[in-house]
Amino acid sequence: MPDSHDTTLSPRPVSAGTPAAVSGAAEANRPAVEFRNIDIAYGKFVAVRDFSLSIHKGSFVTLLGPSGCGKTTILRSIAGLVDISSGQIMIDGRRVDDVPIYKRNIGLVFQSYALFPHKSVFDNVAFGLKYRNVPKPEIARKVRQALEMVRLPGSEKKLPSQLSGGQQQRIALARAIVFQPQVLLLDEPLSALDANMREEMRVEIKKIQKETGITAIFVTHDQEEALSMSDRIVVMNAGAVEQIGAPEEVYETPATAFVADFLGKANMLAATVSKSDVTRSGGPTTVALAAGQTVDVKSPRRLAPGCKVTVVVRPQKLSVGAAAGSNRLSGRVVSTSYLGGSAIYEIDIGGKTSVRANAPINGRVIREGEAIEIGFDPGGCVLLDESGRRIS
Amino acid sequence: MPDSHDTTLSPRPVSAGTPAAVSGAAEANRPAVEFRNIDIAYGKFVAVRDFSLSIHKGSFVTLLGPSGCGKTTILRSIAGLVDISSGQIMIDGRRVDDVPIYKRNIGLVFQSYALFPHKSVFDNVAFGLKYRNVPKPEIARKVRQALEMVRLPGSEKKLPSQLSGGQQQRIALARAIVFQPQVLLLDEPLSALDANMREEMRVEIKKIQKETGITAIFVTHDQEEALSMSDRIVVMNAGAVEQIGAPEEVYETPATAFVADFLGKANMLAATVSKSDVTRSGGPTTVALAAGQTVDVKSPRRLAPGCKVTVVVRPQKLSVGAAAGSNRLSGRVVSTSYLGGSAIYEIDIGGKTSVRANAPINGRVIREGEAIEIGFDPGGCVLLDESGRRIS
Amino acid sequence: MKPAGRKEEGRWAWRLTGFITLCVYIFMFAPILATVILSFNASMFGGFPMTGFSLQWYGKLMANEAVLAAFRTSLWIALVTAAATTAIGVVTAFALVRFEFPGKQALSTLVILPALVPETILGVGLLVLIKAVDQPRTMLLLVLGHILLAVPYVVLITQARMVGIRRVYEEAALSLGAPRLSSFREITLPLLVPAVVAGALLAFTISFDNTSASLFWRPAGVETMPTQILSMLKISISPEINALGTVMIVVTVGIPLIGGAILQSLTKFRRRGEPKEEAQ
Amino acid sequence: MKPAGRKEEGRWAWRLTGFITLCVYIFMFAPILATVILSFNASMFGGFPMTGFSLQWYGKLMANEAVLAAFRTSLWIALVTAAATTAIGVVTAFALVRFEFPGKQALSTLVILPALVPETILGVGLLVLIKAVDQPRTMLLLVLGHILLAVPYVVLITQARMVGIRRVYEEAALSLGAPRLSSFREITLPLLVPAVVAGALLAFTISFDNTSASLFWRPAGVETMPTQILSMLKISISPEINALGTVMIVVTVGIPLIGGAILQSLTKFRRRGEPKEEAQ
Repeated sequence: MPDSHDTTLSPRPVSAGTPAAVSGAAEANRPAVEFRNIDIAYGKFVAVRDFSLSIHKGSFVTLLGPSGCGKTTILRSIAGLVDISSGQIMIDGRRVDDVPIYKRNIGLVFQSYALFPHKSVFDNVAFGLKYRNVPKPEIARKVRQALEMVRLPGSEKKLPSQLSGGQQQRIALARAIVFQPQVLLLDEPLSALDANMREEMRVEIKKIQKETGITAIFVTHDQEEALSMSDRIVVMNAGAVEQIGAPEEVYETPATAFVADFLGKANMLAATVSKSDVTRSGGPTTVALAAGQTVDVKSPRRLAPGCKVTVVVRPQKLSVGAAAGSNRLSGRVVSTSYLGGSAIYEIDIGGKTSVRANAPINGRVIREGEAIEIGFDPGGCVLLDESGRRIS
Repeated sequence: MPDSHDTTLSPRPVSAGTPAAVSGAAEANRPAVEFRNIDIAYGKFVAVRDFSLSIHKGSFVTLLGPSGCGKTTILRSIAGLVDISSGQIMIDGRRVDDVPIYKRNIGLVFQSYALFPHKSVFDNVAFGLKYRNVPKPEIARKVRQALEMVRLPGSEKKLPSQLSGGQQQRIALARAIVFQPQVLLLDEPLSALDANMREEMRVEIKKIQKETGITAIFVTHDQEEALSMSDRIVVMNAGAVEQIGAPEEVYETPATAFVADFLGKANMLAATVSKSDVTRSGGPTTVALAAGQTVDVKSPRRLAPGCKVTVVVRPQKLSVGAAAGSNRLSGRVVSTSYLGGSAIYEIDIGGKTSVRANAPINGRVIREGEAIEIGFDPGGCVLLDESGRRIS
Repeated sequence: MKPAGRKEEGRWAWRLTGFITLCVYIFMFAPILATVILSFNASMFGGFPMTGFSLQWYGKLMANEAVLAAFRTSLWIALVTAAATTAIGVVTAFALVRFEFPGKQALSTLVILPALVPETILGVGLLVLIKAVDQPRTMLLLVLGHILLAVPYVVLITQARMVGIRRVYEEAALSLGAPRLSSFREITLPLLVPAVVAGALLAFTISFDNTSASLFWRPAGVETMPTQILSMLKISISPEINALGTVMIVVTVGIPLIGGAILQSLTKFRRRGEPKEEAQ
Repeated sequence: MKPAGRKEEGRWAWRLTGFITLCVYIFMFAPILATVILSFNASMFGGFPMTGFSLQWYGKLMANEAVLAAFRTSLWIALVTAAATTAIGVVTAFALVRFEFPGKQALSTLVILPALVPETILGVGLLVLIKAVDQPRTMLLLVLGHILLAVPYVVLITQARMVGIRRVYEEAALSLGAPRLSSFREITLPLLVPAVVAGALLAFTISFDNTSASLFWRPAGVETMPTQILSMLKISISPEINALGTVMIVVTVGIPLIGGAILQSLTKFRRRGEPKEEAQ
């Protein structure tokens, strides 16, 4: 199915043929979207503070954060649905602060689909083309291609209400990309779908974005969506950026305590450096946990003994039982959640501290009340300093 | 906190002190709730067909299934909110078909909390006690204990609207257990909560159920909730039972194709038995997949060569890359979803068949388009016959 | 889902309700039925039993110039009122729901107020005012008065529907390249149609049926249908009144019912195939 | 969220709206203001400029036995109507929303119909009917008529609120051991209070202000406030009318406004501390 469309829907570079396209030598390395020191305030409430970001052409960037962190506000500011208080937004090198939304040439996909309920699928998808004065036969061809791309060919005459949630969101996607916008904005497009459909659409959206080479900005509060779909993730909290990086980078080396907690609920263990190898910067460091036990960690730089740190270990990095390596903690299982392929253990390691381990089930599920050994690789953790920032 | 309440909230056995309690020698091994050949029909639509189940005192039983499978209808029939068309429902050995809901002595927790919005937390929790003519000082004491149990002590004077969703659901739980009902019915109590709160409440509900020793019936469409909380799971589809068993049993040895797919989206590979060890019943059997490759599986009984089977392998049971053992399939990665601790690979193994593997990340994430080896233990799969039932 | 109170318990409640409702509706519909039936009575003297079927009273009506003039006047006023209030209602509701401006809250409250201000007061007030500024009563004043009476209801209906039309539809249209006016015309207005039709029908009925305000405001010598009926009643309750009442019923009940039916079938057509809600 | 049309584009729309709305409301409130202001005019002849402040017209009203009798009649009818319609409304709405029974759909439609049937028709019909069965017009008939007119609105208000009270509240109460009647009294009824109060106030206003139906149905010699005003207007537009109009305004607008304010403050008190919706 994806092979049946021709190249008109695969504009690499994105700007080819679009009305607002600017051609020139500098085009290739100009960012598709650029924010320069954006502030957005509603009255006295500052929703976004000093936000800067540059997005490469054809990349998939996700704004990830809890509700109220300003991620949707930023998305809406690109569309022109929200005014910025200061700073500049550039789309393809053109400043758009004063360009009204209907002249910005962006594709917008909403959480609630927002398909026009009184128009057929065809009229919905053709809407953007009609206002770009595309000739009628051309419209019919492009709509057909777009529907094939979202795997709903032949649905032209249906009304949105005759489609399932997942199908509606596909049509909304087709509507947003059919006129080859410079940027595709996706505002939590999966959160109204049920779990199975969500996973399917995740793969689908990513595939279409790759095929068309469109620049996509995706907003979500779901870490799985962000990790699995993005080229880059912008983790936001309370209107400000916490970390920007590739999914692996953000997950493996969280820059702040917030990022570590928000992506994957890491264990955060307060500790004091008790011994560190003075000769090597990346050498083993021994820390005494506030919970009472002692473990080895790997620090990117030498830490003075007595220095307070937080050891961040993801539940998946903790081995349990026989699989636990040399760097061990002993504890007692407080609760076990069987998840089929793996189990989550909540383990009391003393000192009113409990850690969570998510381990594949090898043999027997360990039950509540049993003693347990857990271990992790010294390199499998991240250290945060007293202000909650990663030690690097 | 859980230690601060006295034994009045921990009635083992459940019937102690409750008005409807029947004492006798047979009490100990009488099921808390028993369904005998229940049918429930609305007009011509049969919601539940010939449903029988016996629930032990103090156990946690989950009705799991997709929406519309009849699980909520069964729950409501225990409460007396839905009439059964035929069959019998017994609570603690007493037939309740004609007992009105307000005399059944059951605790009910709703998806939408259903706290009385115009009554304080105290009045909400005290409601059930008031109608049981409990003296006032006793009510105050029991309410305080119940609030301590759900870890919201001191919230007596608040109104439900002043509480978060998770807090409201805790109060709803307190309200349902404070009068020591014979059964606690939970109707998707977690689905209105956000993901983080849901996991926390999962542990909490399970803990309180254990401490009080109450018989709980839980309805959900979420396999994770079912697997992690239940003593027994009843998997339902289209008004009928597909399988009843412990979480490990249901997950590891699904009785039908529906169960295999609904719990954990297993890979289902059509295959034909090509060679089987005639001497031993549990011996290795070699099957040729419809996709073209050949693998060894372990069958509980001897299968004749040429016999059509479906090989069910969970994504978690598939090892990828270097970790793949001797029982291998080769393929090409179609899509990769990075999830942090692990990744989901969609792998084309030829013959228009793709399988999903969920593997922990050891080193590098394998990208789209790369060739990949996957393997699984011959004992790590289940075989279904042509009618979709497990071969045993 | 079956009712919660299937057993004996719930029955008393709805038996009582049924009885009360029955009484109310007999009290309401018996007079209407009586009017319609007696309008076909052959006898000169109203009352049962009927002496035969006849259309003579309708014939008499058609020959009555005063009645015909009153009917034309009422129809004309009602049509103008419906058109004007609908236009005002759409613009006002759109502005109230979609834009933020200083005084919006105050304006919203003002919209509800006039529906609470009784006609008697508006009637007296307007009279007092035009007498105070020494103006005569004119047809324009009467029409403006009717518009005034109907506007709040039409605004309320349109506003309620407007609130239900989520802003994302317009945002989607804008993002697809449609300027504001086009977005309104192509997306918002079609979705508003049910409210527009309902508002227009309501305004028509309010105007056509209005008695008290018309009594206060009509210029000398002008009669509307209701005032004509009132003045005829002062003479006697003749069977001609029954015929006139039946005409009123047809116009003020029939038109909205037909309009509502058309509207509903339109909506049904649109919703056809909408996925059904879950059975349990 | 700021308005979508912040720039120049949206302005014309709400400027136009503002202008139209302003006109409508000037047209609506100017008469009322004029009535209230002129009621304190010292001059015998209505009209501006005022010659001085005086309460003499209110004094005259207090001495006018006919006016006082009409006021007492109207107040009494309005109170009975409010009480009766509220009781009927609560029971009917509960039955319509919570129970399934044969003919429920038909009954639901019937509830809406009478709000559409114009007063003129009901008025004429009732007259025709009682003449046909040869009965005199009595006070009971008048009160029943007012109840008839107000019931549909009260049922609609209560029904709308009832639909909003989710059934799970009652199910929760039942599951906790409260029998049906207790569940209704402890859970449903308190949640229904806003609708009950609003319905009672509306019924009161509808009855107190009713002109046309009262004109048709009142027994010989009985005047209500509106009919009294009408008959006084036939003589002349005296400043006494202004004072009477002002009294009407106070009763029919003031009472609902005060009621609404009390209701809102009650609701606010309950909602205090409710978690705010998300900022973005």
